Amino acid sequence: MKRVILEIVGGFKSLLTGMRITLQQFFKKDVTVRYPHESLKMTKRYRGHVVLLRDPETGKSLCVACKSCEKACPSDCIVVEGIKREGEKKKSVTEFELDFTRCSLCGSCVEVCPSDALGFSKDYNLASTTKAEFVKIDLVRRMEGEIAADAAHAQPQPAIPPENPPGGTSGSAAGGTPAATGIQTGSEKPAGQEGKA
Amino acid sequence: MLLEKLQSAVGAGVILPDGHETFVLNLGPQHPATHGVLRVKLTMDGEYILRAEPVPGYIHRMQEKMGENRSWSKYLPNTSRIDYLSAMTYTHAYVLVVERAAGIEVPPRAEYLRVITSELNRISSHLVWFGAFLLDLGGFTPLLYAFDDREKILDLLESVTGSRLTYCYYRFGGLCNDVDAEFLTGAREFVAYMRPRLAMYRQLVTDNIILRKRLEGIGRIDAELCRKYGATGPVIRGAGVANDVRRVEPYSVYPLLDFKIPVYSECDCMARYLVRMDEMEQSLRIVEQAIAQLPEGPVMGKVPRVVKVPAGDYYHAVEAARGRFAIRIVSDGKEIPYRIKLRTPSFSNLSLFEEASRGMMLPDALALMGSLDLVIPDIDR
Amino acid sequence: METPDQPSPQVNSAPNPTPTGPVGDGEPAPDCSSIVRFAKLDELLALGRANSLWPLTFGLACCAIEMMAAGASRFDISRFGAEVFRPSPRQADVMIVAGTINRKMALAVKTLYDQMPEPKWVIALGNCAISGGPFVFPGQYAVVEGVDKLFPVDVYVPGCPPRPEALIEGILALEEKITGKRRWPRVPPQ
Amino acid sequence: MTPTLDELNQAFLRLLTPAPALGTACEMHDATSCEGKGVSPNPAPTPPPTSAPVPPCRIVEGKTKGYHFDADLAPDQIVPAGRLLDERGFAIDAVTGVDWLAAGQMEIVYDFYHPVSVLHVVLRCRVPREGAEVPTLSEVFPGANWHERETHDFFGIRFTGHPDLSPFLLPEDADYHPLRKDFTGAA
Repeated sequence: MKRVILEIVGGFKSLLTGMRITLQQFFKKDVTVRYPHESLKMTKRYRGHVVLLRDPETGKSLCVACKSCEKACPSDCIVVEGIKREGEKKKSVTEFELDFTRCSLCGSCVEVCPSDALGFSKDYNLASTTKAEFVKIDLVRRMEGEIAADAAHAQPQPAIPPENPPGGTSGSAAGGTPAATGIQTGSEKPAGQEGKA
Repeated sequence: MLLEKLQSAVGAGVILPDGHETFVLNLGPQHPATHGVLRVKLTMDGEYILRAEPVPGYIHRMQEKMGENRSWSKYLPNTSRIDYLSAMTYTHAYVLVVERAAGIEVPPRAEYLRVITSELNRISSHLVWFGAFLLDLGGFTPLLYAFDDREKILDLLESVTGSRLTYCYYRFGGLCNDVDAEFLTGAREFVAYMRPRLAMYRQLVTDNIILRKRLEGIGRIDAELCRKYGATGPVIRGAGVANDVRRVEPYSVYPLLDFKIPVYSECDCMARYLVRMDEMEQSLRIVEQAIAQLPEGPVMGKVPRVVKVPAGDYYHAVEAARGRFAIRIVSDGKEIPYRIKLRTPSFSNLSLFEEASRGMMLPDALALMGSLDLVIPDIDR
Repeated sequence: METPDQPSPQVNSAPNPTPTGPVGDGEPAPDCSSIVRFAKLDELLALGRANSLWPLTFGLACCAIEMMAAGASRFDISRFGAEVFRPSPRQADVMIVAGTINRKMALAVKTLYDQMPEPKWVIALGNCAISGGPFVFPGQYAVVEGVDKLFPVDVYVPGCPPRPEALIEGILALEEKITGKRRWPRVPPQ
Repeated sequence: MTPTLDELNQAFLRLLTPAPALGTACEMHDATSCEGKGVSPNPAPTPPPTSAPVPPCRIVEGKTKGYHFDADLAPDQIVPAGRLLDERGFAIDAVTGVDWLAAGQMEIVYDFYHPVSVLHVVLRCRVPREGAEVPTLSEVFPGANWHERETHDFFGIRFTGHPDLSPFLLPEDADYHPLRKDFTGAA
């Protein structure tokens, strides 16, 4: 009999403790990240898929197509091709295909890279209705897109009125696509200097 | 063919001497209470289990065969996918065994950081178990609390390793990168934050009379059973044996740290529950001490460009969150392992389920299974 | 050439004079099982379905833990109506294939998919579900190289494992696929 | 209760090198397996046993190997050795195989740990690769049941007296043994 009463009292105690802790939660800060409206900042070392990094000086890829990453990859998901252009000492990359659907994000490729040409993207929320765009992520094209975007972003005014650009860029602003890299370097340089300063 | 197989799987009822008819119940392979794709073939007499036969293999991922196909360092990402909840400890075992075999020295700072990250990972693993176990028992709320705390650990580990779950952080001879001061303060803050949380869990869950009634005296696994089946970790420590690889065959810098091995001798689900709850507290202590003792210096030792392991076989065990995890490597002196054998704790812990669950009621058997803390890819590899 | 063919289109057009044409203009067919369709009602149904996607409780491996994390308080998938994880395939709309499928499991997964009532959708979460992931090597004997070898997949979420945000993004992509428009803002990659 | 290495060594020596009569019986029963455990004249370049006359059991440097005691057994000595370890309170750690394709042998490796002491014991047994067969240890250690079933799955080694050797981790209809070195992929 005594045990039953003790149990009932114990049960009530458990219930009240639970209620108290639940009630306390009402006054605590909300932990939910309202994702599409706000998002977490990815950490510096966040490992998204691999991307080609660019030289802050020239804006070109640092990759010398040595294929170290291709060899180091445990899942064989990287294909690199490069050619040796005239007048350049090293090879430059022409094709860098990543099969992201095989990747285990181990970072071996980034570590092994002798020219530090690889980095991790911050693409943490990829989703698509097609598989193909992850099976072959063309990193060279992606980088070219970045270059173009940077160029467009850095010089929104000169693109529309070509009459009044600031002195330094007047030559390159007139050019079309062939000079795209030229525009990019012009825009990239100040950014790089800011970063250093 | 398929029909025959199904029929044999379902099984015709057997009439018991007392006139009852048995039936076969398939739990899984996809069942919410099995923590993954584990199938258990239960021969039941009403609510009582006459025989429970686990059928693993539904997530066999060729982990051992893959070891024979790639170089020593290329196998590193695999080790974090055997038991993804305590990926750090598994990678730790692998780097330790290769370092032992190849004679690679590890700088002390790297070992300390390995211990810090491993212990944080152990806490996060136990938190997932805590949530999932109570979910099995019918309480949903603790899962939300546990995952909330776990996110804090994952944020810390992500800031160092770059990923949330399947870290590939350890390298032969050290770590792939050093931690920053931010991580260390974050870890200290986490220890300070987690202690009151554990006290809160004790109030909310451990002292709750419903939980105690549900777990006390249920699922008896004694020391002898553990020994015969090779069960380790919280299972054997809940049976009164202080078996912890960190203490029994010390590795890394664990001998320099002061921590207790929680042991309960009740042999029931509650004992295993309490062992894990206490272990989280001890892990916090280890993290705290290791941060205080953390030496300065490099995090990467001298390692040859291509790691080669001299011919022979080598073995190393570590204490993972689920128990003794060991890797046996056999090398023929080449760049590729000859054989990698993974001795996983969940495999041995589950193998006693058949004997331990005999005569139990089904809901109690699920409590028993939850208290074993199974990770199915850890069983199937 | 034209004249002899003329009777046949007429015969063909006879069984479906119903508003399939107008509805078919929208890219995703909201419901392939119904014969008669009502444009506005279908849109309403699609809206309802898209905002109450009940996933099947279906965890296979590592990605399942991230799926649980997405269901927990920080990422809180219930803000999109997708938190009602159903243990029974009969009550589920969407199967989130979270993890590696091997040959032993393939039959069970296929059975679960077949047991789900129409309309149903599949999200392949993580690299293993998309293509077998890092477990594929020449001469492998166990892993199914992508869940799309077993049944059609609607949304692919790559990663190893993907972050919970990626799963949410996958759910939003599925919403977009069902309703034809996106209700939520897009988050640019950082 | 905790055994010492020396005592274990003595016990194993008694078990493994008893009367010469048993030794010859063993040789008659299975010639290659006895070769593998000791004098090993076969020209296999890779397997660990060295060509020097090694005692069938030896104390090993634990720091470099990870285990402390190593014994080469003939198939019929496995169960007695298991009993011996059982009496001394050892627990079963794992059973696995290694396929020595070049030497035409299958090695079965048994690991035992002690729950409260540091000792780790390895038992090995080498049998011819084709039709590899050893007695089961599951009568002594019920935990060996699953490990042996798995080893049968992966290597095709038969364990005589085992209650159930049907595919375990592999699909129910699997007829391949993937961890054999000559395995080239399932159909």
